[in-house]
Amino acid sequence: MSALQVQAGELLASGKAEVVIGYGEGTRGRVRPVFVRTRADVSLLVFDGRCTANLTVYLAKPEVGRMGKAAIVATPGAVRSLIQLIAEHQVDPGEVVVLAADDDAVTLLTDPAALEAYAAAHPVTIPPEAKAVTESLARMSAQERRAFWDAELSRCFKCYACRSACALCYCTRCITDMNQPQWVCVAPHALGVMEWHLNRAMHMAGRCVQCGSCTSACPAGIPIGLLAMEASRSVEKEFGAQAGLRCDAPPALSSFAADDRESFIL
Amino acid sequence: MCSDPGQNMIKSAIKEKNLTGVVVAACSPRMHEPTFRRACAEAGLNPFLCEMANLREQCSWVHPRTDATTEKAIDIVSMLVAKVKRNAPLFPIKVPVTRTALVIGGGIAGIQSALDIANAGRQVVLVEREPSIGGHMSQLSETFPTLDCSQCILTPRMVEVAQHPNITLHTYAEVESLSGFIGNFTARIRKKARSIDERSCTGCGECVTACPIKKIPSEFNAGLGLRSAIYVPFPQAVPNKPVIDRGRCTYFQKGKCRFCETKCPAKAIRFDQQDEILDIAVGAVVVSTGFTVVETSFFPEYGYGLYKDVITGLQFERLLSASGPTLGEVRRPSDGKTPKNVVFLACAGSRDPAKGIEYCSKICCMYTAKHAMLYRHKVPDGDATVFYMDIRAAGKGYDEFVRRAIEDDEVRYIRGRVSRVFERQGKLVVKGADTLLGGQQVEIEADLVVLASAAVANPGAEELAQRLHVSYDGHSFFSEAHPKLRPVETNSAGIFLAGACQAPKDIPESVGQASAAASKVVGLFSCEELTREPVIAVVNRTAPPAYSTCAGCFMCRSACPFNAIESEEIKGRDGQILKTLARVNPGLCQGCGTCVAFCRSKAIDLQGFTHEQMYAQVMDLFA
Amino acid sequence: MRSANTYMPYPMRIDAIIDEAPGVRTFTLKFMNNADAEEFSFKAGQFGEYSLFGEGEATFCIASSPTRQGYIECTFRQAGRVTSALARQEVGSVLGFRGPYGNIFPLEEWYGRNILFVAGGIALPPLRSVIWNVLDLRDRFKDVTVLYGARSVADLVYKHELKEWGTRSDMRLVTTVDPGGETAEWQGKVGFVPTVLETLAPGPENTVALVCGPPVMIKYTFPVLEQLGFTADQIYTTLENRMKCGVGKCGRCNVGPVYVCKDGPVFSYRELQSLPAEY
Amino acid sequence: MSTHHGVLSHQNLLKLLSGITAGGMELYAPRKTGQKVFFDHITDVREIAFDPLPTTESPKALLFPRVERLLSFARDGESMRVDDRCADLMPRRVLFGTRPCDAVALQRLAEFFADGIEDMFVGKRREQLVVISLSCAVADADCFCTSAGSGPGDGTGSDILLTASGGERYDMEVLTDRGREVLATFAGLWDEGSPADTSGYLAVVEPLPALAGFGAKLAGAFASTVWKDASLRCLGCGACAYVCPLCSCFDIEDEGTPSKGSRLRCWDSCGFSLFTLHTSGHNPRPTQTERWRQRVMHKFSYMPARFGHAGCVGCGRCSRACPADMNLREQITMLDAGIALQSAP
Repeated sequence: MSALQVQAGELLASGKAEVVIGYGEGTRGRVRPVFVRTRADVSLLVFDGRCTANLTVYLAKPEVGRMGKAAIVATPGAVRSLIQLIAEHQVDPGEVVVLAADDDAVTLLTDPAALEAYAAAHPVTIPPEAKAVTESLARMSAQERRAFWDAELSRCFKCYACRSACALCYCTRCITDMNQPQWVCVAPHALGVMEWHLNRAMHMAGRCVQCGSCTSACPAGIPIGLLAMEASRSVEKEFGAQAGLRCDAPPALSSFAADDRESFIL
Repeated sequence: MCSDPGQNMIKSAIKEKNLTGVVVAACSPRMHEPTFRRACAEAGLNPFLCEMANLREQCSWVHPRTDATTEKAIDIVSMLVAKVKRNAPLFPIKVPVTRTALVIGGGIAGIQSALDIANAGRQVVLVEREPSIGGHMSQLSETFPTLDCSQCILTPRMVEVAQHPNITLHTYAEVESLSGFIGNFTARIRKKARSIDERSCTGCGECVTACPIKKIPSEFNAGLGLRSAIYVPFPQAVPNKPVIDRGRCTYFQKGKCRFCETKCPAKAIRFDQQDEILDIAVGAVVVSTGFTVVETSFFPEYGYGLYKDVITGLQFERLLSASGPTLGEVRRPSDGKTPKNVVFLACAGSRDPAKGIEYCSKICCMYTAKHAMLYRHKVPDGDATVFYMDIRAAGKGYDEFVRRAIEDDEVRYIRGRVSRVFERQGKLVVKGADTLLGGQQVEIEADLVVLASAAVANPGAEELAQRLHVSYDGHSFFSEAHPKLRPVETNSAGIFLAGACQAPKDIPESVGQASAAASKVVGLFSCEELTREPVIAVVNRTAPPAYSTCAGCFMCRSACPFNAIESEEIKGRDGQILKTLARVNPGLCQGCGTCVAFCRSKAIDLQGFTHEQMYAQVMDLFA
Repeated sequence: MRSANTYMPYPMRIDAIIDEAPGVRTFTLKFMNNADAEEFSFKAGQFGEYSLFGEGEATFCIASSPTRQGYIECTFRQAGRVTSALARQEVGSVLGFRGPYGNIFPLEEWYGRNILFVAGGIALPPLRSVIWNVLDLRDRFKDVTVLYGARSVADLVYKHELKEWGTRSDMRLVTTVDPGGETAEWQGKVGFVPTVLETLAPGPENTVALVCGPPVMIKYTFPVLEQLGFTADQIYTTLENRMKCGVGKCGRCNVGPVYVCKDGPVFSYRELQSLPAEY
Repeated sequence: MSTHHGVLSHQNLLKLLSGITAGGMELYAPRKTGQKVFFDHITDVREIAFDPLPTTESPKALLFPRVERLLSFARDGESMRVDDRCADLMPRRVLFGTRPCDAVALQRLAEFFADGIEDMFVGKRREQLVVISLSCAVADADCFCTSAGSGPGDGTGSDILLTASGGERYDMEVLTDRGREVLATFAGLWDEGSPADTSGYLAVVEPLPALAGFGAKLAGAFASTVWKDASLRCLGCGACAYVCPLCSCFDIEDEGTPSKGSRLRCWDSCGFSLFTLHTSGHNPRPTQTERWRQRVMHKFSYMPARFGHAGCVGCGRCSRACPADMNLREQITMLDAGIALQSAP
């Protein structure tokens, strides 16, 4: 039994968790989310390099919530998103036990301080493909960038997998689903798609923990996470606020300090 | 339109045509929206179903007379029609009022406000940071333009405060926080430990005499006199009870002494006294925390702090004052000699954009004239010279006063700026230019130089403003709600301003504003309930199971400048919490809309300016 | 000649507006083109898609009786984007209508039988079409009873028609409001519809019961009818699933193998029993 | 008509396709973008991907586009000008490179839209679409066409079916008049041939035994508890529905202002939480459990009941697209077993 399976088994046996949300073997060599509720089933749990999906997204799902106290197998990205969810009052820190997994080590994190320490010790890693695209984007002119995104987004049919896979897209009703007024064009045409993704990027600004889940969820292979990542980077640059590091962090965009730069105000 | 016939036209149209909305295309809503809304209400239409299209400021006044202007006017009206179709009736909000006022700062403004409110029969809590009330006015010698003795007119007011049955006085106390909203504030007050029992203390002064530490620069005398570690700031202090300066007291510093305790006949010394925290419910707040003058480091070119005989106007007041360190004789600090040549520098720091104070400190022209005049009265053979930029004496009897100084008392006025004050062979030399003589360089030897230092906000004013949730300007003076029409209100409802904390002011102006603030408070307290405009933010509700589109992220909470965002739990029948939502406290919300802008879920709407209304109004342009 | 485009609405003009209850309005709509008016026909139970250009379409039943020709009426509650926009329209405004869609109440099969109508709140409109249809062909039916309830007196719709039905001798009208919803002048009953139905105890012999109301009312009314001896074939209702296309394509109203828009909205209780409870 | 047979070289196929684009017909074919293949408008036949990989999206957009303008409107003084003839100008299109399962799906999709009140948009597009399919030489682990009423060499729904028969050569079956019409212009590029047995060139598709009788089992499984566990990891996105060649749910929304705009039909998915939400807040399918059940029931129980065939051709796209690895093959097997277990006495 792996260390992860042992830990998960103990949590279930001791009643510290009623369900362990983790990764299990899926089809075609993929891994998939599994919900382990009995000690016998801990053998389903695996953790390796294929495990990148951010499982904290399931905490908002009512069916999962009804299973009782959850333990969650978390990548560093998922730990950051959990911290951000706590900061945004979506998760009560006492509700969740975290099995932070990183290659072969498993760390049990049960309180905000532990989560924060773990997040601090595991800084954001950008996958090389994403890095390459970001770098080439940085070299482009505004028109070239626009052309790049037009081409990429032309494949978007608004299945909203990016939103569904994002732990921080927890809105009760997404802005794009509102129709009084209709803020965002419903249609998946060029304008509607652009409106949706820009809206999402703006809503992720200062909140995106760069876990990469949206990009890997996209069935059309659009590197969609780059938009939110870039928005969050700007916030980090301007306000020194990085999401997913502190459980009590005030919202980056709606909190103010007396010495905030106001150079943009005329 | 705003005339009676115009209003009647609207009223009859409402009745005859059974209107469900009205758009008045006229002038600024700021001016006449209440007029037209009242007219609608009188005709039985909810006043919030009336909108104004501002054709005056937004169209006819700012554009030439062209067809395009007419088209724009039509657009503006059409946009408002689109909006009014989506307006909903709104109803005023009633908020209970705690009819006790908090006055912060016991200078003349605070004293006046407190007395006016108390005399109107309402309770007042007056909080003063220093051991005594009185403020700067108690430090002044005579007052312009009548030259009556400042303390003589102030002391009776101070005593009245102390004795007034409706006033609770907390000196040596500070407001730590203010929460709540108009009519319903809670002020947390820290009463610093005075180290004496105020009830037993008789104010006999034995302790002060007994105190072995006597060489502390006196704040009251602007550093020109000395005081002891246990001290009463000045003889007429209210309350006339000493306070132990724990930072200077030997017992508190070294653990030994307690001479005062042994000498106190009333056994009133309390070394173990703790700070006391009081939570007081108040319905309104008057902020009258006053001002200060710029620090010494501000004028390296004038030698302030370097040369003992370069002093501030406030220090000169103390030299002139009968209760001052020289008992009213003008003696210079360096050697105690009577100065024969005194140079006064007006606008010392003020009106100097290069130094960051571009405003006029307002009082300096007058007090400099007064200083020069009083000096000439006390030292008739002395020469008084005033360097000035121009003279601002726009008050009743003010210009006459300045003329008297120039003409009767022969004060020499030189129009020009002083570039430097320096020492030459033991003498101070004031170097400046006489701009009336074509910028000719002037050098004057002086025995004493008096700087009319710029009046600036108190240190910590910003922090206090943040604690009170009132806004402040670039110079940290507290901001009034409207520079002309709401000069004593702040943007936080129920918090008013009096005196120099808002901007430099002289005594009559401070008193006037203090009474104005008091009348606002008394007006507010005239009803048991407060009626407020319902133009406030509201977190939406939707049908269960969602209950609201609010996701409870509370991004709005930190955005709200008025602390109006609370949380609210939606509970199921079994008491289980289904959802925690943001809730806007209708008493605190000022309807600024900041939360609306931040809400990702568009879960907050500003009543009267809802998303739908705004969207419709804007989209109408494209229709 | 009608367009081949299924989604092309008839242009119709609002001829009259009646405010029925808070947030509830009735429009009388007339065809703008005579050809459309002549071509158009419908039967009780059918519905349509009402639209405003730029706002979208909303689904409601046709609330007027097919016996009254040349116009249709619809009654709606202001709730979503389209109904709010509709509520802002005035007499003379033009809106779109496409339909009629859906199946019908098999009135002809019911000739010679007693008809019992049970309706709650804003669900009276679909039955109103049938009620007037039956009343206009009064001699073909036996006893006609209408039981109608709403949350409060103010929430009752078609108040003027209720008055008329109440005075007619050839039918029986019983109105009720939920406890707490009554006013001092209220002459009707106080109580929930199923409870009042129980005390009313209509006989099942040769009777058809048409039930329309909010899900909770339906849920408690069916057992009462069954207790009174009604079989599942004697009870009819209409389903109000969310719809978009109205022609069995968009998938929204799908319940089991049926599309409510195409195979419904009228179902007998017997038919409902064979469907999964997804409505 | 009777099926025509022929033989075509790869070179000539490219010439033929170039000829199609040169002749003014729009050509759609698979094109590779990044790691994925999409049906795209092709102007240069060298861009066509002859990848064995199935496209990420199905070709359904050629009949049922992501966004369809149902009508457009513009205020004209007091009245409203409505243009409802949006479907009139649909050009003739050639779709090349569909797999047999896709062609079957296109036919079923067209039948669905023609049922009852016919949808003129899909109908017109179908009329104008020539489908040239390629038999599958390989299948992957997500495919189950042979169990879903199709197969790697099925010509149903295709106008022309090509089967790579080794050596850069295709066996050609011309299945419809439309197919013949298209080919008529390109005589000389292909040789007449006799019916050939192509089975040796076709992929072997792993059968999905659970699918036999699955529909019948589902009919009684609405209330089963199997759905809950089966749907637990479903994220509720629309990826499966949007890549599915047969999912046809849609939304109708207006765009623009009351003075000028369009009424649009856009793809929608029964997996979205708002799909069936009433304005009152009532939702007949409140959680993903009900929504996943609807998707499976609709495809494998309701559609067969109505149309005699499943709403699935076994192309496996949903399984490949799902970010949570909701593998349809596996789901069917698991649900089938679960239902059987629960209904066992």
